[in-house]
Amino acid sequence: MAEKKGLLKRLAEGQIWTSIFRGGGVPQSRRQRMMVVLNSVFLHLHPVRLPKHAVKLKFTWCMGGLSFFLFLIETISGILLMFYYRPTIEYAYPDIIDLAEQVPFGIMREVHRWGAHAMVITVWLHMFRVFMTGSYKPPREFNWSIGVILLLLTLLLSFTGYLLPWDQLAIWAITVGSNMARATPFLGHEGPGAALLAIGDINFVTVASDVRFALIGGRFLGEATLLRFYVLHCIGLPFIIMIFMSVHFWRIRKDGGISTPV
Amino acid sequence: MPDANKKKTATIKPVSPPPAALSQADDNTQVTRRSFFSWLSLGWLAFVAATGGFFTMMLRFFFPNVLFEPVQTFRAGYPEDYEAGEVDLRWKAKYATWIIRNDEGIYALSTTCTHLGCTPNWLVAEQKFKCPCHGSGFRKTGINFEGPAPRPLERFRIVLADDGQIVIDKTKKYQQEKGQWGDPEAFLKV
Amino acid sequence: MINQQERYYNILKLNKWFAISSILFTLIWVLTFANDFNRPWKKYQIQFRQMEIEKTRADIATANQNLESDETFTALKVQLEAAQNKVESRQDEIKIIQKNIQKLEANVYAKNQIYQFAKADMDVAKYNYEEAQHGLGNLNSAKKEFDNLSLQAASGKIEVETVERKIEIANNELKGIRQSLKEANDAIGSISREKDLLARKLTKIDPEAMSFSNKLANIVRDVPVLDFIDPYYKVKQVVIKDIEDDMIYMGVPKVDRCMTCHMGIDQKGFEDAPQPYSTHPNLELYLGTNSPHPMNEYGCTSCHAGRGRGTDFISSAHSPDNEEMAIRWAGELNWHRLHHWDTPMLPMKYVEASCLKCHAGSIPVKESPNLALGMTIVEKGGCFGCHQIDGFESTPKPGPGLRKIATKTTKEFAFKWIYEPRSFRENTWMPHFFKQMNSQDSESLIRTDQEIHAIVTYLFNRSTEFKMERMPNKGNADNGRMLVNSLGCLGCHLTEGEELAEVKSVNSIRREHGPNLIKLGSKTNQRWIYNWISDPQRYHPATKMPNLRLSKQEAADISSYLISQRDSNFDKQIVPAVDEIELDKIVTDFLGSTLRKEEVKARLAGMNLDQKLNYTGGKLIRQYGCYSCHDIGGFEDAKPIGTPLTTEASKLISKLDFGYFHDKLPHTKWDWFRQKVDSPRSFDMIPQEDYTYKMKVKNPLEKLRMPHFGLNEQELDAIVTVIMGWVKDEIPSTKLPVSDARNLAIAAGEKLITQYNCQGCHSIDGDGAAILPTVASWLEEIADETTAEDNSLVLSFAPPMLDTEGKKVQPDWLFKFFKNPTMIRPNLQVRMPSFTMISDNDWNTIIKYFQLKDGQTNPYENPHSIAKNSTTYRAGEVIQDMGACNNCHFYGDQKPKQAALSWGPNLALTKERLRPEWVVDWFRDPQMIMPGTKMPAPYIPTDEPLASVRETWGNDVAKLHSDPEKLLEALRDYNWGISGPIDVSAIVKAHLASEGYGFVIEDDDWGDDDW
Amino acid sequence: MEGFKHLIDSLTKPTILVTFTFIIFFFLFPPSDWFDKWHRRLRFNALWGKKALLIINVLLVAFFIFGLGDPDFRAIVLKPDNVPISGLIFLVFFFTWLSMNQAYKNDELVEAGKPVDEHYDAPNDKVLVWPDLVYVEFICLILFSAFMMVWSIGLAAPLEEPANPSESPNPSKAPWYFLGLQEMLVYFDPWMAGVVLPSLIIVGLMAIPYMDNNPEGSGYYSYKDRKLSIAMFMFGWLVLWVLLIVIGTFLRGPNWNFFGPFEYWDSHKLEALTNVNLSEFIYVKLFNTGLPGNILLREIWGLLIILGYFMILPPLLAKTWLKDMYLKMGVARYSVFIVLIITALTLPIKMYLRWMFNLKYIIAIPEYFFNF
Repeated sequence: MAEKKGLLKRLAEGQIWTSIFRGGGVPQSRRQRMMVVLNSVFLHLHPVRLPKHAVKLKFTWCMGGLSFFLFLIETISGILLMFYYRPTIEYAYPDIIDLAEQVPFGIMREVHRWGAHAMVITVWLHMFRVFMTGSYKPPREFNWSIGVILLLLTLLLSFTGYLLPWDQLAIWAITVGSNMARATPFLGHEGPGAALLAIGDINFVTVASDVRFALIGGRFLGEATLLRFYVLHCIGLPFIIMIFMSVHFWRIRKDGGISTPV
Repeated sequence: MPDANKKKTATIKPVSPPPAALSQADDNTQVTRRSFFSWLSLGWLAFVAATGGFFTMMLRFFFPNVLFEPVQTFRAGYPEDYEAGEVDLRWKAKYATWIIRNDEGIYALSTTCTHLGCTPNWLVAEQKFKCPCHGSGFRKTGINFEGPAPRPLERFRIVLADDGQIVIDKTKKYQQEKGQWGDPEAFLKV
Repeated sequence: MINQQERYYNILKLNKWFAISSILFTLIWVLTFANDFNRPWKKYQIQFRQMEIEKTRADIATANQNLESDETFTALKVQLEAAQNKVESRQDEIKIIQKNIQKLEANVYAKNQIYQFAKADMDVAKYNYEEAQHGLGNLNSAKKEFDNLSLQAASGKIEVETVERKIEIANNELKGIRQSLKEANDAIGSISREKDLLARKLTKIDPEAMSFSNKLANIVRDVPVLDFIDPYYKVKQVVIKDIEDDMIYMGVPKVDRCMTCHMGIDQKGFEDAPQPYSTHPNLELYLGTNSPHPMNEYGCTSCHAGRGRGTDFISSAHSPDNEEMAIRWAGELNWHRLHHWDTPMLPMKYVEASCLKCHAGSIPVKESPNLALGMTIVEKGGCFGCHQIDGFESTPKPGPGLRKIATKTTKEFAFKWIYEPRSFRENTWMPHFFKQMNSQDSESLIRTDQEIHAIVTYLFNRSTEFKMERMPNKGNADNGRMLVNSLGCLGCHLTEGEELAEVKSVNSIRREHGPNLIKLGSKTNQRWIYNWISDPQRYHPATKMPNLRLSKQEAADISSYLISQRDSNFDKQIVPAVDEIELDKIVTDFLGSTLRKEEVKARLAGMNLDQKLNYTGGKLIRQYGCYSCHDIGGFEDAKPIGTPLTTEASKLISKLDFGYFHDKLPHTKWDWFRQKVDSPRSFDMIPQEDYTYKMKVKNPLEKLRMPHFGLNEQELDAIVTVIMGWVKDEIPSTKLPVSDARNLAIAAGEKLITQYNCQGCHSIDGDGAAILPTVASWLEEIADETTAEDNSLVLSFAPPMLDTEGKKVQPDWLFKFFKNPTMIRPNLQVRMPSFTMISDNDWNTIIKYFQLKDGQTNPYENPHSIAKNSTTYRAGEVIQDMGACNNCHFYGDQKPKQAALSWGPNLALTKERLRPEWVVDWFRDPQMIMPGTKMPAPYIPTDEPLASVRETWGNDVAKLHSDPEKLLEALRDYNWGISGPIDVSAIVKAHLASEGYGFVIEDDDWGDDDW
Repeated sequence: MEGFKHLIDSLTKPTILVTFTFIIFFFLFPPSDWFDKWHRRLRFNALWGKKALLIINVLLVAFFIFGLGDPDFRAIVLKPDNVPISGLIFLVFFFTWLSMNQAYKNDELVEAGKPVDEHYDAPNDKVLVWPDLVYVEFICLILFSAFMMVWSIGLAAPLEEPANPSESPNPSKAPWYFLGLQEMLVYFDPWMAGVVLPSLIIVGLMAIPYMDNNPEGSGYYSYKDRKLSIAMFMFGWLVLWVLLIVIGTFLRGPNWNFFGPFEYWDSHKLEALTNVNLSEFIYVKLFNTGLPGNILLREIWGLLIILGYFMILPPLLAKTWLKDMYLKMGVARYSVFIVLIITALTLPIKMYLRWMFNLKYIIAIPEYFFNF
């Protein structure tokens, strides 16, 4: 005698559901629960089983997860903003005004900006937690280094995004920030040793040929800087950070998951 | 690494022998160290060179062949166009620069007051620059002597071009309080 | 043994393949770098550098030679050596001083540091004190601290200054020792400065003149990859923010890189260099930093068009001048037209087109002769009649009014004229509508006859009454010819025996302003001519022909002369009869365009022949747009029939239908326009292999109908130039000529002056006076050849030049004169006509033109007052007496002493006519104001000793003797005192009748020396 | 009230604040047994108890609420981009407390011979990821998303006047997370503060796992076993990083002058900033001669000092004070470690040299942009 199945249950056992979610059904047995993780391309970032302290917020602070989640928030809100924002000195600023004034849910800009700040903080705190639990110790040394690179990339992402509103706050923050590159030893035109790279009357490290120029695309902050920062912010750095993130996550799994006391 | 962390996996031996197409050749070839190194190292060398080419291209790509920046350097005519002891106002409006000649040579002063960035006026009778905003006063040399201005006016880089014209480069500034006025390019000896 | 390694390929082979593919990849990278490095413009820069080096070397050589031959230079060299020796001998002394200075400087450094610290502390204390006064902190302690630190700082400063003073003294001592050396060096420096600069330049460009490290740098800076740092060879460009390239959706600031290859374009000294290196002509007008069009602000493509960002011969869209050049370019430079770019460079012959973008209001005739000629053609040929063109809204129709045609001519003449106008008058502006490419077949020819009959019938049916006055007598043709030659008719008309100018110019066309006065016998009747020239406005109120105030006898004589010639060939042409069957076809065509077939039939049946002709005539006049140029009854509100041309050259080229000529014509706008103007109907045709044409299938009403103007090559160039200038570019006001009151007045005045052909007779700023050659030939006829060759004499019989008119005459007087011209120079035969059709407003515009052109802004003049008993006036009297002004000038009705040939204006006219300031200028140097004038500068005794002046010239002159200006003013004031009748025409007439001009035949030296 | 504000203003002066921090820091985070003894004697360990958390949090909140009544404090704290930094202060304190609290707890457990809190019996103590972890994460994300939306609704992102390159705001500040670097610019030339030191920070961070060869304390919070490394990390993180950012954000005003949190940002405020270089000290003050024209001769003293600092000090330390460490780490580790450490130490050293002797540069070769 067939028990009258609920709609949900029938749906969960139907062909469509089972074809999409391998295994199908509502996971109830231990085995099924393991299979859920194993069979999902997204979830199998996780191991099937964990030490119990790894699910305790008091231990992990969830800062790594939040950092990744913030990265996703930044990606999604960033993609949305790109539909309205034009990286030119004529339009960048007015477009930002319009995001606040007329674009539906232009609040995405706030989400993006505060998310960026939050991400810097969560990444720091993640690093802090990892240090405090000694989780960088063998075999996780290399993954710690990757993490430091991710921290650097997070800062660079935030730094490049800082310029895009093209307001006073933006250009002066970037001016101060990028002026340090002038002083790069040998590669900056005001750096130690730059004057030595010269033959005869020709200086080879000048304001138009040093590392700061490569960064901002000009002798002063301008149209080219905005475009360069935009491209780096939207494509270049996300591309790189995703590669490092993949390695980071992969190594967490391969190095034995979350660190545990011996 | 603690043993506990080791995964226990069984090694399953292949049932059928592996494809043998080249295995014999592989076995029979005496891998001489020399040939091995020469081809492989040559390959890697070339590959590294090509990759180097790629990165060089990347690097060069970031330096366009022309710039679209507003002109910050300008030609200010010949030294003879300037009279000793005079403050020349002809470039004030267009390039925010005073050109002043004294007995020794010529220097270019920025017209930006060091207090809050207003533009002072040259008062011939009193021989001083006077800022209309808050009354800062500067001597002909650019040294501040009255009013709230915290430091002397800045000087611009001044050199002679090939054709003998004066070239003023506003991207390079010299500040007296940093002792930069002694720089040979802060003052054009005539 | 089982192969445990699970291998498939031989690893060595793979290694080999890896090596090979990597090497290949590396080579490809090398290729990529080479490809990027090899830019088309580099070879031009290398070549130009070589040229520059050679030129600089040559310049240095010349400068050296000049120096060596300069004696001061050699002297200075000796002086320098002596100074050097002197300084050398005092070396010990110098060393001691220098050591002392060094010590002092260390001292000053330390002291200054102490002072700086004290001062900084004082500044802080000062701030704190101020803050304390503001209520923050303890006022007393702050003040105490401030006072304390102020004292410290002050004393520190004094200490510093004391030592500084010492240093200054020591330095002065040093300076004193080296004084002579410095002086010698400075002197040599200033004398050899040019050479030094050249030598300096050479070290920058010539590797041979470089130091070793610079030579190395010279190579390194241009190697691939490193060439971003400070390359010698680089793309040059100007960015012009406010001139925009039209990118359809929006304008983008113009970027021109032409100077990347055209490197000598703004440098003097490469005038004769081959392209692309040569200097731009006329740097004072174009490109130069002080010119009105500096390169940094106008760029290149603003005028030349093309693709400014291109750095390659082809990608920058160069355009050849002609087919031959195109072939040569294709051979030498692989040139082909740049597709996908709508504004290729203008060929040099059309380049003046771009002047029109900004100078439409006032075309600089001398700088752009081609464009000016083209604009004249547009106006005379009446292009603006059929084509709407901005700026011509108020220009009157160029053709004669036809409302009273029946009194002027016959139907027969009208038929033959319309059929082929140039068979009667070769230079007529009336174009050919018939017997054109697309209407030459026999069928069309038959139709043509009927069409012209219809038009003529329509015009004559509409013709209204013109009451003609009777002539006093038949008139004297010889007399008439003399009058035509002397009165000034030739300023606007050509007469029998004159040849058309070979090279057309704006000035030559001025003489074609009105129709030729040739063979009028075949066209009209004497009575009409008599009535017409007596008062042209009575026949045609809007005519531009002025009234010459002819007496009845003069009018009769002239008409007798003009009617005397006939064109026998023209007379012989036969007018075909009206063919009603053919006519019916035309009527059917027109009716059929709006009615159904049966209705057409019914209507046709209801019309008689005259009605048919009349109906068709009206339709045809609309079809061909005759009313565009002629005033025709019934077409008062008709709209132009042609394409508007205001922005024609900005049309996309795809909008120009090349038809079957796409292979025959170069695919450019200018070639299309040229073809269209040269052979307007050709786009109805299909060209054949054997250079004949076949027709497209078209119904007669659909055929192209633009008429043929028979322009020559030069005129075609000119007209295409104008069309290419009609663009929609938006020019920012900063780049336009200043639109101030002066320029606006000049533009408005020039329009009227062109319209009424003032420059047919008058020269203004070196342009005009087209009549001058005819004055000379008239003089030759009444006197002799020598007289005719004497420029000043010809000028004295020619209409006056108006260069300084605004400064010269009082505006009130000028207005009165325009309204009612009176005699000024008594000997003149040419007559200033009465332009009765010009309104007061327009006269004022013209007056304003003259005034503002000369910088006169006051519309009224303060009367200049004089005192007859003043020294000045009396001195003036003496000067005029000694100068014998009355030899040539009337003093009221008092006749001049000399013969009529040299007569000048009546001086009684001066005070109401001339401006006092101008008169003084005039006295100072008449030749300066009016080159070639016979008026001598009045003699004033400034160079004579005072005593002799007092003796011969009297006390009054002697008083003013030291100041020549005062003396001239005295003479001027005297002139202001001369009174008497102004109109002396009766006296002059009587005198000329009895004594003639008194030409001094065969005496070249007549004139100036006697003064 | 005003008196309290003045007190805070003067306490936050960099000389006082930094010195105070330096002195107290190692008693809060004892790097060695000696410090640990005092740490406990001074009862600083109570700081990581629950009561302390409550008290300090209440004090911090009270301070902020009190501060917000002051217009100058409000102006700087409520600047939109500074809000996260206020948050950072709370977060850093909270998480420091949290980790230290757990660490002390674990230390006690270890001492008592019990397993640490994080100990688990593999594989028995394992839990399934689905649904436990996934669910917790899911809830976390939802809450965090909600928080982000509230934050975004409540606080508008800043947008100032359109960019104007000719009108620089006073002060011009880099993005807040770089303000530590900008603070270093006061004491170092840009090539050090902006390039070398940041690079060393990155390298140093990456090198931590390779420097720290102490196998203890992996996978759980602990302090006792890792005293030195945690104390050093905390110093770098809390003092050289967070503290400098807080100073740079809240306490640096116009002309990069120092302003207390309750002080008005007066752009006319002056500080005596006249400084001298070592060469001037030696030649002008000591020898009373002018500066030599030869650069090498002029700067030889500074060069010698710096060379000595970097070349002689490390081996000297290895032989003496840090002998144990040297033996434990080996040559390579020790060299890298010590160079990083003494480079980091140049910052406080230069700070104090500046404050005490107005010393600007030890080596000053502006001709080649080489100042140290």
